[in-house]
Amino acid sequence: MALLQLVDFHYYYGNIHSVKGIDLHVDEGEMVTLIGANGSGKTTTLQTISGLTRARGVRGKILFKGQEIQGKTGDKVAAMGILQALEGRHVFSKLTVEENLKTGAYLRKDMAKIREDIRDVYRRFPRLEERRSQLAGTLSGGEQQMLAIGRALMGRPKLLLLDEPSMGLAPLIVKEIFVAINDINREGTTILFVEQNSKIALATAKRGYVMQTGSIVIHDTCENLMNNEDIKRIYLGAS
Amino acid sequence: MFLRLLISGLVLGGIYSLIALGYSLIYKASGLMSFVQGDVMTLGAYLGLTFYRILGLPFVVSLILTVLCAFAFGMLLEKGVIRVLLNKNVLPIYVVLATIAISYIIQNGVQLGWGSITQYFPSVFSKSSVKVLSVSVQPEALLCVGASLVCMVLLHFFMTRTRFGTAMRAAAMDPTAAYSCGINVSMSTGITWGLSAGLAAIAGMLIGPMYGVYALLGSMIGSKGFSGAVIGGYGNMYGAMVGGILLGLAEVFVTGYISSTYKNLIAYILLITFLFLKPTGLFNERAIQDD
Amino acid sequence: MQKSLANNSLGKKLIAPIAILLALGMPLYVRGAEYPLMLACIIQLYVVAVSGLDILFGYCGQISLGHAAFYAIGAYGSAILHNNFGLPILFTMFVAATLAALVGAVLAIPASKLVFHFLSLATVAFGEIVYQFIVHSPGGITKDFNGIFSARLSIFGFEFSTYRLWYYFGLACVIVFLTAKYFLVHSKTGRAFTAIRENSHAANGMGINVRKYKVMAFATSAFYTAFAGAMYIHLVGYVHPDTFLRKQSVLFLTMLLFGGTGSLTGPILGVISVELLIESLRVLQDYQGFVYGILLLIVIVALPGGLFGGFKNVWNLLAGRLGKRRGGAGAC
Amino acid sequence: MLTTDKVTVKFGGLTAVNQVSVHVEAHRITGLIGPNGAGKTTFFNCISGVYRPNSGSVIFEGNHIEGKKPYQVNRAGISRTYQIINLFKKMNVLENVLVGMHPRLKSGYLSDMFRTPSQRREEKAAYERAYEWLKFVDLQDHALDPAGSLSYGKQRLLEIARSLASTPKLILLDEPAAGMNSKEKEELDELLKRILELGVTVLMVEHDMKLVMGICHYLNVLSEGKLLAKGTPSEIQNNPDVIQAYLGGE
Amino acid sequence: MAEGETFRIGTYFGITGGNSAYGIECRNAVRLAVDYVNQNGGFNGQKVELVEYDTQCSAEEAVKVATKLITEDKVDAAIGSMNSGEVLAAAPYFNEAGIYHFGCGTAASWMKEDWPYVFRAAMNNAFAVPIAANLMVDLGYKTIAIFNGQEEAALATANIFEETFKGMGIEVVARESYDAGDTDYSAQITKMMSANPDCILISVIGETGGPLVRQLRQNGYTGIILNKESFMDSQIEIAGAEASNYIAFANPYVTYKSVDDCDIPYMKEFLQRYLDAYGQMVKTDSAYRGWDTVMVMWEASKIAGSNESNALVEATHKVVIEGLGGTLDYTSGNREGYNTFNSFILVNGKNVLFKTWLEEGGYEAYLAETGNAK
Ligand SMILES: Nc1ncnc2c1ncn2[C@@H]1O[C@H](COP(=O)(O)OP(=O)(O)OP(=O)(O)O)[C@@H](O)[C@H]1O
Ligand SMILES: Nc1ncnc2c1ncn2[C@@H]1O[C@H](COP(=O)(O)OP(=O)(O)OP(=O)(O)O)[C@@H](O)[C@H]1O
Ligand SMILES: [Mg+2]
Ligand SMILES: [Mg+2]
Repeated sequence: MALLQLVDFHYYYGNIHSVKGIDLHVDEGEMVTLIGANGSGKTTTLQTISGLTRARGVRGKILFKGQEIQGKTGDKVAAMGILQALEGRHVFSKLTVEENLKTGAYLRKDMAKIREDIRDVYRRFPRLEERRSQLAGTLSGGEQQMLAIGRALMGRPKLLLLDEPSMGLAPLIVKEIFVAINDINREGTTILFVEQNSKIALATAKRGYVMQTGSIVIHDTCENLMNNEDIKRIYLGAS
Repeated sequence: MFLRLLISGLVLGGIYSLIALGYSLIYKASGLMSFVQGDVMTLGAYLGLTFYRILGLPFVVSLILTVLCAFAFGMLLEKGVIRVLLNKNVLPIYVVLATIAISYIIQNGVQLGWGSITQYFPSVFSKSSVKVLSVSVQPEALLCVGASLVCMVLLHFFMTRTRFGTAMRAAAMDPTAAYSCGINVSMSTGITWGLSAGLAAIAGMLIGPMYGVYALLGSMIGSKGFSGAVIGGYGNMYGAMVGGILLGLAEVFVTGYISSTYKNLIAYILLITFLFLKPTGLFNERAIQDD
Repeated sequence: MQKSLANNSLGKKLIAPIAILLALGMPLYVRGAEYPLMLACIIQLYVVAVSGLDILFGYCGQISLGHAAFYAIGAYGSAILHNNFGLPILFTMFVAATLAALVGAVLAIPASKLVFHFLSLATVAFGEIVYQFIVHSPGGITKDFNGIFSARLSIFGFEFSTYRLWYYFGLACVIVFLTAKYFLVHSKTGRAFTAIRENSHAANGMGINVRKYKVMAFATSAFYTAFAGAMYIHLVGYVHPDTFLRKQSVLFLTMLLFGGTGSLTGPILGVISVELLIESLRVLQDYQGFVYGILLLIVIVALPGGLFGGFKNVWNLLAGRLGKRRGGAGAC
Repeated sequence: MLTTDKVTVKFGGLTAVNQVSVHVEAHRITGLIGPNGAGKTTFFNCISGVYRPNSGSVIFEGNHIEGKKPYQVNRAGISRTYQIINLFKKMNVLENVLVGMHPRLKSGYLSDMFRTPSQRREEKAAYERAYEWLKFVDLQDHALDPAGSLSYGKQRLLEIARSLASTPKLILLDEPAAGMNSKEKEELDELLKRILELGVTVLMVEHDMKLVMGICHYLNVLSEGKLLAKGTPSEIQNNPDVIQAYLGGE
Repeated sequence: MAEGETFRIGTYFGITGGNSAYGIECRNAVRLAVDYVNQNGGFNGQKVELVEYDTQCSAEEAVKVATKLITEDKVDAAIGSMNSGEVLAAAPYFNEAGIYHFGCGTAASWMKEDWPYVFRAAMNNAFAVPIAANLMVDLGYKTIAIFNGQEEAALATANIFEETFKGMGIEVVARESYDAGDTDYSAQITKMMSANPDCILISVIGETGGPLVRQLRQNGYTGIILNKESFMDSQIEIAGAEASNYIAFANPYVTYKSVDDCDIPYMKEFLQRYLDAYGQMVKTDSAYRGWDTVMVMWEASKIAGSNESNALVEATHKVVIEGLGGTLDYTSGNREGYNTFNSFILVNGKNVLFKTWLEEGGYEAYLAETGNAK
């Protein structure tokens, strides 16, 4: 059974029909990517899964481990093990880097393990350790992005949702991030991520969904997608 | 005279502090500004009066009941009004205005409920005054200072050192992100409002015996408490205490050595001076993004 | 196409406000209805005051909970100038309003670095300080807690002795002030105000001297509100300092938010509805304050876009284009 | 055109920009790259007046502009976009551009309030020019939509149009391609060339190497606040320090 | 005005807001009095009908209400607020419209204006001042400190007191004030006490008296307190019986804890009537003012034999009746009813006539009790 399953899922911002009936599933232990042009509804989809959009705009089913989670508030969904690194970073600007990480582990009680995980994040992003007591709001754009991902990891999610993890990161860090994502996935966390850098996304994930103006137009393994002519032209650039 | 003034200033400051703590708490833990604290204090005084004088319950029991009622009231306020507004994504000014409307409701409501005449709140202690350095002070006043000291330390520790406190601050900064970390934002702000209402109620019960209880009891004290909170550093618990005391002393000394005509003026001049010259207050608090 | 963008004609925009005001003037055609006429006059001066606040808050995004201070400066200033120096009334009204504009500008210079919560606190403090100066005035020039009397309006010896006559004066004021407001907000200056409201950092980066424009907005707004204060004293003939407590500032803001911000019509709707509400609650006696508070709360919670926003939504719905609903006055 | 001399910015104990001297040649696209937290945005903020450098000077066309306020820098002829989109969300697209034109309009407070004939003429012309700018970035169809309702990529374009509207001599772009897909990046590439044709000089921070290497005439690399390297794209691409600190080996 | 129509009296009181306790009691008494009048023939056969409005204790509202009463409700007469500021604002409108009007505030100021249609059936503070000030002479006191509120009635009265004391050779050693809404007076009290006066005069209005006296005693002041008016039952409750000891004042009337405490028959009757109607005792003297006001108007209507405003005004100048606080006599032409009053001192919860107290050795007992012998 799929860990996460969307069935005929719609989203409306008032009268704007921004997601138009998509079906999507992520199996346990899998890594899946969702790509698509600007404004095609990727963020909306992720945020709705996490319970962060207005429940009134949602139609259709969202199942997590076969259980309906549609309509649950964000904290409940998080408590079930779905955590998200949000688009646009959303760090807690007046908390320090370390407090941000600790807040990421809000639902956990095991202090010793939490400390260990913080060290882990610092190992992945040494930059953050240098900045551990700086207020997050004063971090550079890229540093904030690292923090946002680190914070999501702190919750030890069953399903990790990442919204444009590479945005604003230097090429070197982008590579590192995706290495990290791979590691995390290998260690047993299921991952669904949205990414503009389609090349690296398709290279990292196993399966991919392509969204266009609110609908899923193609769904295939990444290998096949990379060889798809349309995808090549629009998302991978001519080269 | 100096000693006398000093002690009255400290006592008055203690009362302002207790109110200031509530304002700072709300600001720090929800990023919102409320104008209702002073009137919740009034409500607390009326509730306390009802339990203590009218129903004849022991003081401690009345205090606990009052604080519980106020806590529930604060929660209800958050759930029924503030949360609804926040969910509609309105400008924060609507929240301010809503709290002002609530303060009208309380002011007029208590008049309807308890009559508009000043109510008598019996003394808590059998002794009507104790001597502090040869100055006689009401024991309730000392209790008030003590209570605000204790609350200050507890709240400061709670907000900066505990998981829940940090979570509350996080929720105030970015509710969406807080939700995504598993924080029940609605619950945490609800508790904040409840707590600060509870604080105000304690203040109300303690000053009832000193000043009598009437509908506008809290409105002036409320504004002064607010000023104290800002002067100390809006959102900082130590700041609230120090700001409140500073204000109390300033008022009393201005009255004593200059003229009572400038008593209230000085409070607002201090406030505006701090806002213009040092908006982060004495304790240099930068609680929430506000720029 | 550009042309229609540029001039979404003043005439059209002014139709609604003027129509409303003329409707208010209905009592003019009915004999002997002094009281509604007086209300209409009060509504007119409140429209001027609240429109001023709208320039500051609705367009420039600067909150003020101390506008009663400007109202007071207008009322007391005009009365004192007229009473003590015998200057003609219309002139004293302008002088007092100009004075308030200066005070507003001086206040805005340090206040312009403050944002939302802290700004509103600073304006609260400012309001209280002005109140304190009125009730403890140097030399008792304001008669402190007693309030002062002044003459009813007269211009060039022509006395506006009845509410009916005064109504025409008020109407003229409203038209002049609203037109000026319309011109101002639909211009470079108005765009700068709005840009500051939306994002002051970006506005600064776009070459807008943010402080200068905030000062301008404060001064303009103070002028409007103070002029309304002057209208008030020369309508009623007496003011008491308690008219200028924070309650009054809140009332202005309530009226503005009730009607809807950032429009010509919003303040008018707001003023009328709040005034009528207060009037109609009067019969409740002991309960009126309580009921007023509850109604206020209900409106804030249920209709945070104000009446104008609400009407606009209904209109859009009727016109079948709710889908195109824009940011508009309501939500901001 | 723009020269910085040993610009240094400190935040408490942290030196975010350390003695950086760069030179921006007129009518060129100059790139500024470097790892995250290298100080690029801070450096931009220094030029555009958001921060005042702790030491060093910024000279634009022979005039010192360090320590000037952002609006003064803008008037001097430097305009910018932001890493985190900074539009006037509730104003419509056209109005956003009009705000951009603010420093070039002459009318004042009183002429605005009384709508004098000259003010009227100027406004009319301004609307027409603003519309031209929208055409320039291909947003004319959205002229009356609120800026906040545009998609991310279009918002970036609007930011560019808005900053062009003040007819700057130099424009600073902070990560213009962030959040764009390949196709949109190609369009951006083409837009940058057209901007250059207008006679506007460009200084740009960007992490997308394909775009940077393809279009920039000259590159400066920052790392840890210091200027690590400068040179043409091909020089930079082969600079071992840069590869190690930023690009990463293949 | 045709027979059989009603006689409409408009009222404007502060029913909500700062000093509403007073407005409410006064309105209650007016209602009571009107019922009584109606049962007893009304105004020359016309039933009296009340048109009541709340001013929220605000002068602006008072003006609006006045306009409404005059132009909309077209009342035949009006009774106005307890707050002199409101009367000051509204009375000129009634006067201009030629409407028979009574105010209930106690400040001297609004009766100084030349408003022939404006009367009062309550105490005028200015008249009470010399009587109260004389108590200082009786006690042989030489220095005094004054504490006053800023409202019209409190401030004006304090000013008259200060003048009067100066004329008597009594030195005012400290003068302090507070603003409406203040709750804590300890600094002012400290300052006054450090001037070491023989006596402290308090001139405050509304609900301030109770907490003030409480705080005075709390801060260690044990001397006699001179009050500008009677220290009412509601205030004793707040201050505490012990603290309220030795408060002296000059006033036409005092409040009582229970009907039985009162031994003036007319007053007793009124108290009983009020208690029956509202289920509680009169707590402030404002109820008395309301009752007296209606009674004076009624008497004037009887004398005039007509309910026309000018006739009523004229007739009022001939009214002499017994009010709750003694004789109400308008024949002197000053449009005031009460021109002389008694002095009292509050001892052990009872208002004792000052003269009696002195004669019966009360002062010596006081000195002994408080240890204040000089
Ligand atoms: N708050 C909102 N109100 C109205 N419409 C919105 C809102 N947020 C998003 N939309 C619209 O919903 C659609 C989907 O937006 P979404 O942010 O999910 O896209 P996306 O695929 O994540 O795009 P991007 O790649 O730019 O992040 C867009 O057309 C957008 O304009
Ligand atoms: N206000 C501040 N207080 C303290 N440190 C700051 C402040 N602003 C920036 N910094 C630090 O200065 C360094 C430079 O930041 P800057 O934003 O200039 O980086 P950047 O080169 O733009 O990075 P990115 O590519 O990630 O956007 C960062 O390490 C950041 O944490
Ligand atoms: Mg997105
Ligand atoms: Mg950057």
